[in-house]
Amino acid sequence: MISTKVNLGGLEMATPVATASGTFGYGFEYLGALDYTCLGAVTAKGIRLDPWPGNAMPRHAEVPGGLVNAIGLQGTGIDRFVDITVPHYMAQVKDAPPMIVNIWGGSVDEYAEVARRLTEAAATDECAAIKAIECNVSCPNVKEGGHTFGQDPAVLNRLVSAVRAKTTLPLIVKLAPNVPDMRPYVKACEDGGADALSMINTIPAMVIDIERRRPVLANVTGGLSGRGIHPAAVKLVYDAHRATKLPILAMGGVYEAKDAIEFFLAGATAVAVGTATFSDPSTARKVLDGITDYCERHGFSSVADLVGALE
Amino acid sequence: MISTKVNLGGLEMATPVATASGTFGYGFEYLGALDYTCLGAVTAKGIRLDPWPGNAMPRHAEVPGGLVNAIGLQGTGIDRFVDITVPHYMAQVKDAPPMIVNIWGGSVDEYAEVARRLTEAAATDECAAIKAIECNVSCPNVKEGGHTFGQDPAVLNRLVSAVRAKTTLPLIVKLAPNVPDMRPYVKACEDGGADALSMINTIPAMVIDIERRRPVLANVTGGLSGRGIHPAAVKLVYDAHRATKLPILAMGGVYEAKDAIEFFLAGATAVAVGTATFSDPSTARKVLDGITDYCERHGFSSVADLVGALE
Amino acid sequence: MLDAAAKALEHVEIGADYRRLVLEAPQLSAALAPGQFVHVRVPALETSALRRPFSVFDASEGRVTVLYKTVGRGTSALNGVKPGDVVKVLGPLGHGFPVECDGEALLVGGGYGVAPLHFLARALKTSGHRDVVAFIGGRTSSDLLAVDELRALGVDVRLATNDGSAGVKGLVTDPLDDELARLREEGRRFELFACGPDPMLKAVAMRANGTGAKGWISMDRHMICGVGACYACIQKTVRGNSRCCVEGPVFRAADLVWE
Amino acid sequence: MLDAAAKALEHVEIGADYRRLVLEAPQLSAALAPGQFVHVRVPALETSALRRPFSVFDASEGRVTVLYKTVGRGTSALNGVKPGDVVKVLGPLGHGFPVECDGEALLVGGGYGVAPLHFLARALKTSGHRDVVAFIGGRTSSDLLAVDELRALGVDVRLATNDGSAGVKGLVTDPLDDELARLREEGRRFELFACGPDPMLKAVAMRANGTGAKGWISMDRHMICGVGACYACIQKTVRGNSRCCVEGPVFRAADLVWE
Ligand SMILES: Cc1cc2nc3c(=O)[nH]c(=O)nc-3n(C[C@H](O)[C@H](O)[C@H](O)COP(=O)(O)OP(=O)(O)OC[C@H]3O[C@@H](n4cnc5c(N)ncnc54)[C@H](O)[C@@H]3O)c2cc1C
Ligand SMILES: Cc1cc2nc3c(=O)[nH]c(=O)nc-3n(C[C@H](O)[C@H](O)[C@H](O)COP(=O)(O)OP(=O)(O)OC[C@H]3O[C@@H](n4cnc5c(N)ncnc54)[C@H](O)[C@@H]3O)c2cc1C
Ligand SMILES: Cc1cc2nc3c(=O)[nH]c(=O)nc-3n(C[C@H](O)[C@H](O)[C@H](O)COP(=O)(O)O)c2cc1C
Ligand SMILES: Cc1cc2nc3c(=O)[nH]c(=O)nc-3n(C[C@H](O)[C@H](O)[C@H](O)COP(=O)(O)O)c2cc1C
Ligand code: FES
Ligand code: FES
Repeated sequence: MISTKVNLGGLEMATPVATASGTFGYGFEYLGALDYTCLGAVTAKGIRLDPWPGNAMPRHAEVPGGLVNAIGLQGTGIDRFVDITVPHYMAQVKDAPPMIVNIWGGSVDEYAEVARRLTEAAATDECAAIKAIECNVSCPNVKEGGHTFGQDPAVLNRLVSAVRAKTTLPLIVKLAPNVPDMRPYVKACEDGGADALSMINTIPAMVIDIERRRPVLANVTGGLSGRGIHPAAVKLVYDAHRATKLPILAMGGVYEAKDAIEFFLAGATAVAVGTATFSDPSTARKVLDGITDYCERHGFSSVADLVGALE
Repeated sequence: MISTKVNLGGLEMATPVATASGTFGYGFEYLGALDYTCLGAVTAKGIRLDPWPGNAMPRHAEVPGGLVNAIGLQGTGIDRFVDITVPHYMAQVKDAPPMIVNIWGGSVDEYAEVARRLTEAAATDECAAIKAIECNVSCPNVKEGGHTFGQDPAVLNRLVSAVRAKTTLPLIVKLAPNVPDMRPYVKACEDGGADALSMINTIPAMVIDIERRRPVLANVTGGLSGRGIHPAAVKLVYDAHRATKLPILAMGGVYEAKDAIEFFLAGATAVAVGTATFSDPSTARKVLDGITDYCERHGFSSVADLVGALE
Repeated sequence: MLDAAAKALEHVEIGADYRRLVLEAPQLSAALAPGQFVHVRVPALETSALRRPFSVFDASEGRVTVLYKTVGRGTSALNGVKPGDVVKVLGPLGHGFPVECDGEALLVGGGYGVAPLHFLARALKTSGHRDVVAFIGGRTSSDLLAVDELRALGVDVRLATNDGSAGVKGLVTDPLDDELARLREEGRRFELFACGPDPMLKAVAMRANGTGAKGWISMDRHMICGVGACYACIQKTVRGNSRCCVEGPVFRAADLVWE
Repeated sequence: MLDAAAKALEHVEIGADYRRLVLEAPQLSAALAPGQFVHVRVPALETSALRRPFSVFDASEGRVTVLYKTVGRGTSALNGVKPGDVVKVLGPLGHGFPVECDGEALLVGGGYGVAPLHFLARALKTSGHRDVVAFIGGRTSSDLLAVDELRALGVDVRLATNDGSAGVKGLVTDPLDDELARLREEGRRFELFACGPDPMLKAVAMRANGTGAKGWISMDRHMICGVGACYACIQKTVRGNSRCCVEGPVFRAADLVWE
C-alpha cells in the first residue's frame, strides 16, 4: 500500500490531488461524474466579500492545447457562501474532501476580512469542511482585482501579513506566472507568514476573431490554461521549490499522472487538476491511480517521498 | 494586387513574413524546401563576438503544442559569420531576402562591438544582405547570456543605447515574455533609440523524464515555443502596441495565416515563423498566401493597413 | 449525472449539414428529460479539447439521440464517429421544459433548435396532451428538421422558410402570429416553448411576455463545463448572471433579460 | 533537398516491432545516397509535432523504403499509414557513407541500424565491390533485420544475438573480432561501416581507430529540423560540436569524440 497522505502547510490531504479554483465550482457540481474519494481537497471558486457579477460574455475561447478564459471571478459573496454554499457542499458530498477557499478582493482590508469570516465559519459544524485559504493575488481577469497585489513583492508582503493576522487556517498564496524571477515573490510570502504557495495561475493571453476583427473575449484579454502551459508551470514550481521550504500546490496542465509526477519531482507537495476536468471529469481519479502505480513501480512507499526527488 | 510591403523601423520588407532566429539557421539551410520569395526577411541565429559551443545534449524535448529547447546559442563567432556565412548565404540564395542578425553577448560592450562589426560588414558587397540587427536580451538558455539584460529596464536601456551608438542599421530589440508588465521594457527600448521591437522569445519551461527522474534537457530548463504560446504572444504584442509607436515584429506560434493576422490586428507590423518551420518548412509560404487572401476578402489593399486594425 | 461511455449505434446524414447520432446509453437515456442536454467528448479531437453540448432529440429504449448541424471544428470531427465507436457523454444536464402545459402547446423551433422540441412533443403526447402545434423555421427547406417525426407524433406542424422553399415565405413568427391571433380570438389558453437562434427566441419571449402566457425559452450559450462549475455560460436574467447550463438551458421568458 | 509528398505503396510488419514502409517519391529516390536520411511528417500527429528522422533502407525505381522500429508516440502513430496515404518526406538529408572501400567492407549493424547498411551494401555491390561482410546483432533473433535481403545481394552475413537465438551468442563485435583477427593475419585491408546503438558504435569506432583502418560511423541523435538550422543534434567531434544532421549522420570514426 502506497501512502498517499501529504501535508500542505498544515492542510492534511488524504491524497495529493486537489481541484483547481474556478474549474470545480463550489465542490459539488461534478458529483456523479467523478469518484470524489480520489480528492485530497477541492478548491472553491474565488470568493470575495460581496457578490460579484463577473465579466460580460463571451468569457472563453478554446485554443490549441487549452483554453483562454476571462470569467472575471463571478461569485456569490461571503455571506451566501458560508450560509448556504459550504453547508450544501457538505450535505451533498459524502465524506466531503477538505475545502480550500480561494479568496480575492479589491483591497488588503477586504482580503483580510474575507479571511476572518472564513476562519470564523470554519469553526462551525456547518462549514467544518473549510480547511484552508488560498489567496489569489494573480487573477489576470479582474482589473480592480488582485492582480496588482501579486506584481509587487512589497504589496504582496503587506497583503499576506494582513491575511495572516486574521486567520489560523493554513494560508496558501497563489502566485502569478508572468514574472522574470519567482524569488522576490516567494520571499514576500514567506516573510508574510504564508504556510504554502500555489502556482501557477493562468498566463495572460488574448484571442482575436479575425473575421470580425475583434477580441473574442468581452474582457479583451484573458488567461491561458491547460495542457500547453504545463512545461512553463513545471519550471516555475522548480524555481520556487529551490527558493523556499514552503510546500507547493502545483497546477497548470495536469491531464495525466505523468504531469503530476513532474510537479512532485520539481518540488510540489500536491497538485491540482484544472482545465483537464472539463474534457474529462474523471481526470483526478486517473491521475491519482497513475501516481500510486508509479510509486509502486519505482519503489516509493509514499507519495511524499517524490517531492523534489530529482536525481 | 495586395501590397505586401512593410517597413519595420527602417527595414524594408517585401512581405510581412520573416523567419525567427534560431529556427532558420543562417538563412540558407532550408533551400529547396521553401520558396524564399515569400520571405520579407530571414533572421540569423544568435551571434556573438567569439564562437560559442552551446549547451550539452539533449537540447530539446517535444511537448504538446510545441517544443522546449535549450540549444544555448551555439554559434560561429562574428569573424566567421561576416567572412564566410553571410557571403555563403548571398551566393546560395537567389535574390536573398534581407537578413536580420540576432546578436547577444556577455556584456554591454560585447553587444555594442558585435553591432559595430555588423554595421561595418553591412556596408560591403559581400555582406550587403545584412539589413538589421535584432538584439536578443531575452534568451532563457544562457546564464552568462543576455537574459539579465532584458529583466531590468535600466540595464536594458543602457544596453540599447550602447548598441544604438554603434550602428546605423535598423535596431530591433527582442523582449522577454515573462514580465508582469511590458511597458517599462518598451519604454527602455524607446528611450535607448531602438527602431523596432520583436517579441516574444520562448517562455521559460522545463520537462522532466519521470522514469529517470531527471530533467530531459542537459541545461535543466529551456524555452517553450510553438503553437501553445500563441495566445500569450498576442496579448504581449497587444500590450506593447498600445504602449508605443515602435513597429513590432511578432512571433510565437505562427502556424497559419490566422495566427499572423491576429498579430497584425493586435499591432504587429510583421511576423516571424519559428517552430512551425520544423514540422512544415513551407509554413511561411502558406502564411503569406493566407494573408493576401484575407486582405482580398476583407477589402484591404495593403497588409500594412491591418496593423492594429481592431474594430 | 453520469459520464456515460456510449456506443454509437447509428450516424446518418439528414439533409445538407445535419446529422443524427444515436447512442446506446441506457442509464443516461432513462434519466433524461425534454430540454436537457448532454456534453459530448468528440473522440477525434485532441485530449485537451472542450466538450460540445447538444440537446437531446430523443431518449428512449436505452438510446439517446442527438441531431446536430456541422458548423465548426468539433462538429466536423464528430462526423467521423462510426457505429461501434464509443463516445463519452455527460448528462443529464440542465433544467429542461416542463412536461405539462395549460392550454395549447406552441412549440417554436429554428434549425437544430427543433431537437429538444421533438423530445418535448413526444413527452407531451405520451402524457396525454392533445393540442401540440409546432412552428418550424429555417433559411430554406433543408433546414426544416424532424417535420415527419413530429407529424408522426400527431403534432400539427406549420413551416416557414426565408426563401419560401417550404411553408410560408417569411419568419417562423409569421404563422405563429396567425395562430396567436386565432387563439386570442377564441379566448384559448396556451404556452410557448422555443429553441433556436437568439433573435427568434427573443421574438417568442416578447410574445409570451406581451400576452401574459408562459414562455419556456431554451438558450444556447457557449459552454466550458456544462455542469455549473465554471461560470462561462452566462445568460442575463432578472436574478442576475445565470448559468445557462444549470439554471437553464430552459428559462422562463419572463425571467430573461435581453441585451 | 525537397519536401516530397510521397504516396505510401506498402506498409508491412516485419517481425516483432519492426515495419517496412515503401513510399513513392521519384525525385527523392533518385537523389538519395546510402547513409543519408529523410525527415518524415507523421500524418496522424498534431500539426505542431516534430518530424521523425529515418535512414533510408533502399532508394530505387522511384521508391524510398524505410524500415523502422515502433518505440514511441511518433512511430506508433506512423503505424496507421495505409497504402495510398500521402506522407511528407524531407530529403535527402545529411552526409552518408562513401560508396567505395579499400579492401573488405565490414558492415556492422544493430537493430534498425541495419537499414542504411543495406542501402550501402547494394550500392557497393552495384559498383562492383565484391568483398562485403555484414555483422548483424540484436537482443534476439527477431531483432535481426534484412538478413535475407543482404544475402540476396551476395553479402556474407554473420549474426550475433544476446540470447543466442540466432548466430553467435554474444555481441556483434564477437564475430567482428574474429574477422578482424583473420584479416590481420592475412594482412588484408578493410574499412568499417557501422550503424546502431551508441555502445556498439563506440566499440566499432575503437576498433577502426585501433587498427588504423577507416571507420564510417552513422550516429543517431535527437533532431528538430534535420537540415542544420537548429543545432539540436550535436555530436562532439574533433572539430567541436558538430550537427549530426548535416555534418553527419555518418562521421569518420577518427573524428568522433566519445563522452
Ligand atoms: C444547451 C445547448 C444545446 C445545444 N444543442 C444543439 C443541438 O441539439 N444540435 C446542434 O447542432 N447544436 C446544438 N448546440 C450548439 C452546439 O453546441 C455547437 O454548434 C457546437 O458546440 C459547435 O462546435 P464546433 O466545434 O463545431 O464549432 P466551433 O465554432 O468551431 O466551436 C468553437 C467553440 O465554440 C463553441 N460553440 C460554437 N457554437 C456554439 C453554439 N451555438 N452554442 C454553444 N457553443 C458553441 C463550441 O462548443 C466550441 O467550444 C447546443 C448548444 C447548447 C449550449
Ligand atoms: C539519422 C537518424 C536515422 C534514423 N534511422 C532510423 C531508422 O532507419 N529506423 C528507425 O526505426 N529509427 C531510426 N532512427 C530513430 C528514429 O528517428 C526514432 O526512433 C524516432 O524518432 C522515435 O520517435 P517516437 O515518437 O516513436 O519516439 P519518442 O521517444 O516518443 O520520441 C520523442 C522524441 O524523441 C525523438 N527520438 C526518440 N528516439 C530517437 C532516436 N533514437 N533518435 C533520434 N530521435 C529520437 C523523436 O524524434 C521525438 O522528437 C533514426 C534517427 C536518426 C537521428
Ligand atoms: C475557467 C477558469 C476559471 C478560473 N478561476 C479561478 C479563480 O477563481 N481563482 C483562481 O485563483 N484561479 C482560477 N483559475 C485558474 C486555475 O485555478 C488554475 O490555476 C489554472 O487554470 C492552471 O491550471 P490548469 O491548466 O490545470 O487549468 C481559473 C481557471 C479557469 C480555466
Ligand atoms: C530551436 C530554437 C532556437 C532558438 N534560438 C534563438 C536565438 O538564437 N535567438 C533568439 O532571439 N531567439 C531564439 N529562439 C526563439 C525564436 O526566435 C522565437 O522567438 C520563439 O521560438 C517563438 O516563436 P515560435 O513559437 O514561432 O517558435 C529559438 C527558438 C527555437 C525553437
Ligand atoms: S458551462 Fe460551466 S457553468 Fe455553465
Ligand atoms: S536537427 Fe537541426 S541542426 Fe540538426
